[in-house]
Amino acid sequence: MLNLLWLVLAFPLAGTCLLLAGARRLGHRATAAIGVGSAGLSLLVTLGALVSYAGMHGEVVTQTLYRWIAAGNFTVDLSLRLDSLSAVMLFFVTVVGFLIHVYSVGYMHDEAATAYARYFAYLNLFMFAMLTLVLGANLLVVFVGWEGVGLCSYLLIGFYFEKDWCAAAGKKAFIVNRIGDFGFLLAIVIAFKAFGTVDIAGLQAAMAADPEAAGRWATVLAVLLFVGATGKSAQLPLYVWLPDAMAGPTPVSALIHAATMVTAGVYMVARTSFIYALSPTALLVVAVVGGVTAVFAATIGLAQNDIKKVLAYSTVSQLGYMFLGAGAGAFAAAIFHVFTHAFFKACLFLGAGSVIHACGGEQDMRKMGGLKSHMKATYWTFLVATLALAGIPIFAGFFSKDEILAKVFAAGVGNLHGYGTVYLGLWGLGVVGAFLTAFYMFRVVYMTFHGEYRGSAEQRHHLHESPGVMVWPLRILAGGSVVAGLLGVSKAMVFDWFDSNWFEHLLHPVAPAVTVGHHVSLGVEWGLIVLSVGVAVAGIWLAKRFYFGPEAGAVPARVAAAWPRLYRTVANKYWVDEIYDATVVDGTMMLARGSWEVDARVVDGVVNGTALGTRGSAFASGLFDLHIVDGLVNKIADAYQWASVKLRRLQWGVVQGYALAMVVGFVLVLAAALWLGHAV
Amino acid sequence: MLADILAVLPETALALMGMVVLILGLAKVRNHLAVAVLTLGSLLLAGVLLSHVGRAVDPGEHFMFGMFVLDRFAIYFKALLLACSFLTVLLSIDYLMRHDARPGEYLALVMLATVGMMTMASGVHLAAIYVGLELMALSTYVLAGYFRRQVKSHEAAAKYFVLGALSSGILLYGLSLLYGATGTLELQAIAGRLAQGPPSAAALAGIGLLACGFLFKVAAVPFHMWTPDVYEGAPTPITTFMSVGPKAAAFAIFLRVFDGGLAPVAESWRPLVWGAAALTMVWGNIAALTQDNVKRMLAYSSIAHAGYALVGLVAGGDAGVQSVLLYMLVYTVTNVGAFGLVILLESRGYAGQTVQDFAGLARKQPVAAFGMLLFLLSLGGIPPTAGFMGKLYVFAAAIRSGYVWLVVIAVLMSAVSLYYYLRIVLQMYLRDGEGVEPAPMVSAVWTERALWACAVAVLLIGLWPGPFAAAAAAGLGIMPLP
Amino acid sequence: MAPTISHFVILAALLLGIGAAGVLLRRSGIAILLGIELMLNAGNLALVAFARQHGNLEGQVFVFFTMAVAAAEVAVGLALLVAIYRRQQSIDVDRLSVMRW
Amino acid sequence: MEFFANPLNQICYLPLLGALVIIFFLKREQSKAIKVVATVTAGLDFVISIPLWWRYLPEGNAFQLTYKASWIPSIGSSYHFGVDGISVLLILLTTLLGFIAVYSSFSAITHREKEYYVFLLVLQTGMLGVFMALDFVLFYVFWEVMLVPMYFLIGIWGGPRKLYAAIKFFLYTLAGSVLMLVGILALYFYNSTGLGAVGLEGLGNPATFDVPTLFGIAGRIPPGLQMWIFLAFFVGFAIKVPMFPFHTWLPDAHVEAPTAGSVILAGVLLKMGTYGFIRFSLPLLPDATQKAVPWMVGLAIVGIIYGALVAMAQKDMKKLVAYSSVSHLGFVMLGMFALNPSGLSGSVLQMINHGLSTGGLFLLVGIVYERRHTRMIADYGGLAKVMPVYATLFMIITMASIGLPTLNGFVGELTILIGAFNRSTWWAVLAASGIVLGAAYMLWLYQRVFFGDITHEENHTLTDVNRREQWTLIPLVVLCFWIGLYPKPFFRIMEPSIRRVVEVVDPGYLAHPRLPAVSTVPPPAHGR
Repeated sequence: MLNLLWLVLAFPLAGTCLLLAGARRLGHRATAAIGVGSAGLSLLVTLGALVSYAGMHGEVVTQTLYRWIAAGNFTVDLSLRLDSLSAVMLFFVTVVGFLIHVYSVGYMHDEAATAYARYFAYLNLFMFAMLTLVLGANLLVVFVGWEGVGLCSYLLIGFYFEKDWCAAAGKKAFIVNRIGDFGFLLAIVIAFKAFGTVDIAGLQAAMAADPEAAGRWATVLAVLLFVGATGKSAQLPLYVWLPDAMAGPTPVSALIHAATMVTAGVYMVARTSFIYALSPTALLVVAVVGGVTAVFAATIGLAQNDIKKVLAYSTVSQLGYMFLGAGAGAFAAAIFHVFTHAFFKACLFLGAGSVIHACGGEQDMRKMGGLKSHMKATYWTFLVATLALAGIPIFAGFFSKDEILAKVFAAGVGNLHGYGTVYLGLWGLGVVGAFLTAFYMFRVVYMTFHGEYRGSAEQRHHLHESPGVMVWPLRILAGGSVVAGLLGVSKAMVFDWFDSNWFEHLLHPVAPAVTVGHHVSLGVEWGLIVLSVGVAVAGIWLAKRFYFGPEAGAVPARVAAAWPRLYRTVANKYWVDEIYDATVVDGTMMLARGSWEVDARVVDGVVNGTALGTRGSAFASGLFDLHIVDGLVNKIADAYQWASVKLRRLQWGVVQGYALAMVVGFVLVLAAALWLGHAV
Repeated sequence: MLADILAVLPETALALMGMVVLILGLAKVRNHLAVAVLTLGSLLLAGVLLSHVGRAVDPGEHFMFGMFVLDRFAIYFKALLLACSFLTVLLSIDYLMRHDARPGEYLALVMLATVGMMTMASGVHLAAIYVGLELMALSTYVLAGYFRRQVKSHEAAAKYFVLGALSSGILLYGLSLLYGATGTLELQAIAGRLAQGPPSAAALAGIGLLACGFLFKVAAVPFHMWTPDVYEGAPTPITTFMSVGPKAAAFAIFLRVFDGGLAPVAESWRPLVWGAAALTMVWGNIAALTQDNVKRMLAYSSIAHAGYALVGLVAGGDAGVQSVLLYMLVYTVTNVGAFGLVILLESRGYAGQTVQDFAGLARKQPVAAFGMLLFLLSLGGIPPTAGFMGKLYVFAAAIRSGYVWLVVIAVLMSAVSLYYYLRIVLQMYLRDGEGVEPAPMVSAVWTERALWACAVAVLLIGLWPGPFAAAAAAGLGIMPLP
Repeated sequence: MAPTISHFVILAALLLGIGAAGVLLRRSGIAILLGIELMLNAGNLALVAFARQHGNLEGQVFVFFTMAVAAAEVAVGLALLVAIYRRQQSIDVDRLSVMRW
Repeated sequence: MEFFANPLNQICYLPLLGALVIIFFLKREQSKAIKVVATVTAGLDFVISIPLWWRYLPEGNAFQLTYKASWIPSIGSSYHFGVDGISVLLILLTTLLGFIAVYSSFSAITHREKEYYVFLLVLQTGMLGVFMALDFVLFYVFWEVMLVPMYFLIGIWGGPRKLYAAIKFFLYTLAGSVLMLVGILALYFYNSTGLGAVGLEGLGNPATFDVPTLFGIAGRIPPGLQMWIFLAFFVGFAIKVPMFPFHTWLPDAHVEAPTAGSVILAGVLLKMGTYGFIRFSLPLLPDATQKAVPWMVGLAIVGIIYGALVAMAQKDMKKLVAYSSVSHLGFVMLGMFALNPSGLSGSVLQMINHGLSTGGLFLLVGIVYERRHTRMIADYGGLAKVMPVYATLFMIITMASIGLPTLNGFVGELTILIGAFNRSTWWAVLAASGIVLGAAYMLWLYQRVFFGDITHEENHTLTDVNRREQWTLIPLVVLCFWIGLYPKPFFRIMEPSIRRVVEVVDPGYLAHPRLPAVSTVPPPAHGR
């Protein structure tokens, strides 16, 4: 079964080609069949592969398709790698991916046939790219997938390309990602320069073989890789594209911008954990960026009214948690959170999608409310996912987030790499983040499902529960949001009577945690658990107080009035976009225009001058082009013109004038001859 | 004695035939074409004789009391000069017909000029050289003013005469000074004397003035000023003739005297010629940039080409001489072609005077236009035309002698020159001619034949330069130094 | 004292200069012709003088040639002048400036 | 007649033959016949050039399929043709693009067709000759021959400012190449008799212009002289490439040239500069090359970033693409002057890539230009709705040109970066930043042209690409994917030739490469 691994990639790719080729002819039904079918088949193959992989004990299976590049001594194979880490990713990517394909069948049904086909083609292409990313056995293949998913998100965000802002959002996403990829690419190049290979296993071996070089390069490599991760996983300072990415169709947001693609960064960090393990600095950077992002994004989430925007910022914040965990050396915990997050965040987005679907495309929560009565299934699934995200026990999010916080705390008290205080501070941030998360998520729940409906009348009578093809994925994902956490129940919870953290054991061979000898006692762990739960509950209570009941929304209004500047700053996302536009974007464009001026005037000027007679050629071609007869050009060209005319003027037609010139010539030559002769 | 007569047989024959033609002309022979054909025949005859005589006599030997040699250098140039005259006559026939002028004197003068030039080619004695030079000059003065009806023609003749005479006066004085310094007029002997010690002031002055005289004849700056006016004013076939024949002959004596007789004091004249060459290339090309009259433009371009040839002269040595010889051949076929096309166009009702007259030629006369393109590219030195090979040899020779900067000037200027050559191309091809349709055609079969010959030669030399280069190489060893 | 070679040379040079001046300064075509003749004769004089100095005849022989040449030049020159005069009733060379630039 | 038995001669002169047929046997009016003859000739030329792919044996001699005949014995110049791995690839590229150029002009060129196709075919002969010539004089002849038809292509069938562009193109390139000639001559005489007045006596070998023979003396040329010759070559080649700051002829020529002209110009002519460097400058003048590296790389990097920035500011599609070429060729030069195998092979591959992707872009721009007669970006917008297939093709080529993995551009840029990195970190960093900019301006172009609402009424009625247009593009797309997914055969063909270059330029390198010789460590697993 395992040697059919490539089929996992092949099916979605085939789907893409079919759909693109047949975009004109295929109807809705056929399109859906192909699109969903290919995803389903790849899911089946995956399950098969995983079953047969479970038979073996965490070995690494690689499958080399062919030698891709061989330039000089730079050789790269196109090869796939299945180990426990990629297995986990493979599993939930295919599962969630399949579900979202199904969901899309219903959600996109109103699109025109060609657009429908295009949509599924892109979605399949995304599956292909994402799976390549996951299965890549060397950094370059990973990079292929990495860029591929970027392309797909570009295409899908800009799916409604008639709307300028959608297209712009797509472009923004791609370019910001490119900036991150720039780091990744450099990392690959450096890796090859330093260790002569980009193969992950090979790299690991080489670094083990040559600790001295490994130590020298680890930090650079790790940081550069992390730059790539910040781009893809929307961390500070490159997170700006993700909220805009919500311009795409909601299922896309669920799949790409919540469940899978954005977690690629975390995956990549875990994938290369052996590098990070060697570099305390890099780990610290990861942790700090993660922690800060977690809180930063959460605060923005507080004041958003677009339901998808809230979810987007919450995604950014959760990704922050994952990096925080990774930065604390707990790669397994990070991946665990990726895993659980995939389910409940996908569930939330799809739920939001279902809501938007019902409200006829309305995304502003201020125009919603009281939907609970109209769409039961959506409400309950949404609520479950929210609880999971808020970190309420027995729901998935609780286990994973708590795991991360515990590890960070441990790193703090254990004074990991001597940065203990920093880690403790980050742990504090994490707790605050947890509080905020609970708050803004329940704010969403209350504003959307409770209270009175605030939309227009005709919207109201249009309200309805979504069709089964959309609801069933919700139910399944909600189920996932409950049970997924049980895979990683930490020791403390079960009073250590069996060592249950299956997830950590699973990943240990590929991404061993960077741990400190010091272990926090059970008591402390329980303390932490209680604390985080308490924080979450507090958040929920506050949200209820603000947004539930008769005078819902009054309190926040008062708060906003009390601190207007603060409120505006948060509501406007700290004006980060504006700042970027003012500095980076405008700066570049100014530079561009500047160099264009230079090119047109100066460089070309000199050239035209020396290339002779710009003006001459202009007059030969009968046109006096401003662009030519301009600035420097003019001067030099005229110089030649001038010389030519002057020389002609010497020819003034009177024979005795010529004679005079000749005689002068004689005299000069004579003088020269005598002088030279004696010089010799 | 017999050998002497044998050696000068071609010249003699040509001179005699010239007389015959002259008389025929005076005798008011109606059939002009016959006269012309007779001229062509006699030129051919001279060529045939030349080839036989050339084989017969010993190249090292001096004839006519040490005035005259028939080494391969001389033979090469004589053949070239005969070719020039032949082509000129071909070009002239239709022209003469059109202006129904009596061809007798005209053709006779061309032949006599040819005799003069041939004498120059093989003169090794300053007297012989001077006389040949004057014979050529006098004939061309008259030819330049041959068409009495045209103002410009007169003016051209007068200017040419005055300045030419002035230069020949200077030249003569230079000769005399050289004679004074060395006590002989024989180049070989002069070389011997000069080799003995550093040159005296008189010798230097003589050399300087000699250089002036020659530079005038090859139309090099600063003695070029007659060229544009005379070329413009003279009848176009004569312009053609002047631009190739006399120039080639002048280069023959230039080489013979400076690289032969004056070789021992090369160091004293080389810088002079270096400067002249550079100045000529720059001046000629830049002044040509803004010329609208095609004949004037070509005049300046021929000045510039003299500059390139001078580069070969500066380079000196066997390679230098060879390169000049080849360049003269290349330049001849190309320039005759270019001027020939101007004549052709004149004959076909275009004015053929200003650049604009060429507008849209590609549509109206594709073949002619293509021919012009070919010749212009060759003038500009773009492969695969003869012009490129000529320049290649010249530049190679110069670099071999280490005159790199002179070559750099030369190549840059040849790039510049492309600009004004392209102006014509541009008119022919890139402009859709809004000009008038051609007037009823005058038959110009002879002109066309000449042009075909030139075109073939240009391509042939460009693609297969080997044999021609070999022929030019045969011109080495102009002056066995004692 | 007997005239030495240098006297002759100087005289010749003077002649040359005068001739050149004539060519340059005089308007009339005839005068220009005269100037040219002077220059040629300067050459002749020098040749003869040098021939005497070197005691060989080459120079003197050459002089005969140049005389013939000079004669021919005058002939051509006069012919041209006549033609020009016929055309524009003057032999003022300044009038000859149709072609320029 | 064994002259025409040689495949190279056949490939080189077949187009010329076609041109002659058109000149002599077809009338101006028979436009159909002319097109047929031209297309058949170009197509056939491509077909007969394909066997080179396997008739050239990488492990064989340096130059293969050679044909040598005496040409100008007096100066030791012979008619010498031959190919190595590098030129084989470029020849194939040339014949392919030549065919596409002819095939794509059917509807674009409506007047003076006869001359047009004649010039196009002559041009192709010239280009092929440049890549085949192994004798300096012969090389120079072809090098300049090719200027003339290009001049006409731009000047007759070009846009509004065609005359200016044509003259600029011609004079500019010519000025460069004549200086190159001086360099060639200096080299020639150093090998034989020496340069008199500058007091440099030569090696006294028999005078020859034969390139392989001259390779033999590469090591023995004194550094000073090498520097000068390198400069002379540099002017000639750098203008052709074009490297910053010699690039300004390019936008004009590109913008004014007809579509096919731009395709050939971008696809092949620019490669002649880079080819010149790798064929002559590097192997003949190793010391000078080594010394020049910082300067060359500096210019290359400036070109990369500057070109990208200027491209970003363009309002004219063709100008934008033209400046992107400046940027891409900066990459090629960077890789080349990394002077190590991966850098060089990357740069050669990138030559091909640039030919394909930029050629494709010009074709695409030409397609809409034919329909709307404007190249202004502002005149389009929302095309994705009316021309979906076109939009897709454009997207693919765009991605190829900004180096998306699985497409050709990526492989080239990556190998170049690897190579550059082996010499200096900062080169690679700066160059890589060019990639980001590349994405920026290309995507911005794509967005402005294809996305948003249709703002101009005329665009509502635009028809999508027809079958002929599709077939001009499909080969390019296929190749883009091929190189992107399986570039190995390309590398295999060029490998030995490049190795030879490196052996001369940087002998130490291959002996003990600056890389740790760690080959890919077999992963600890049983691959199944």
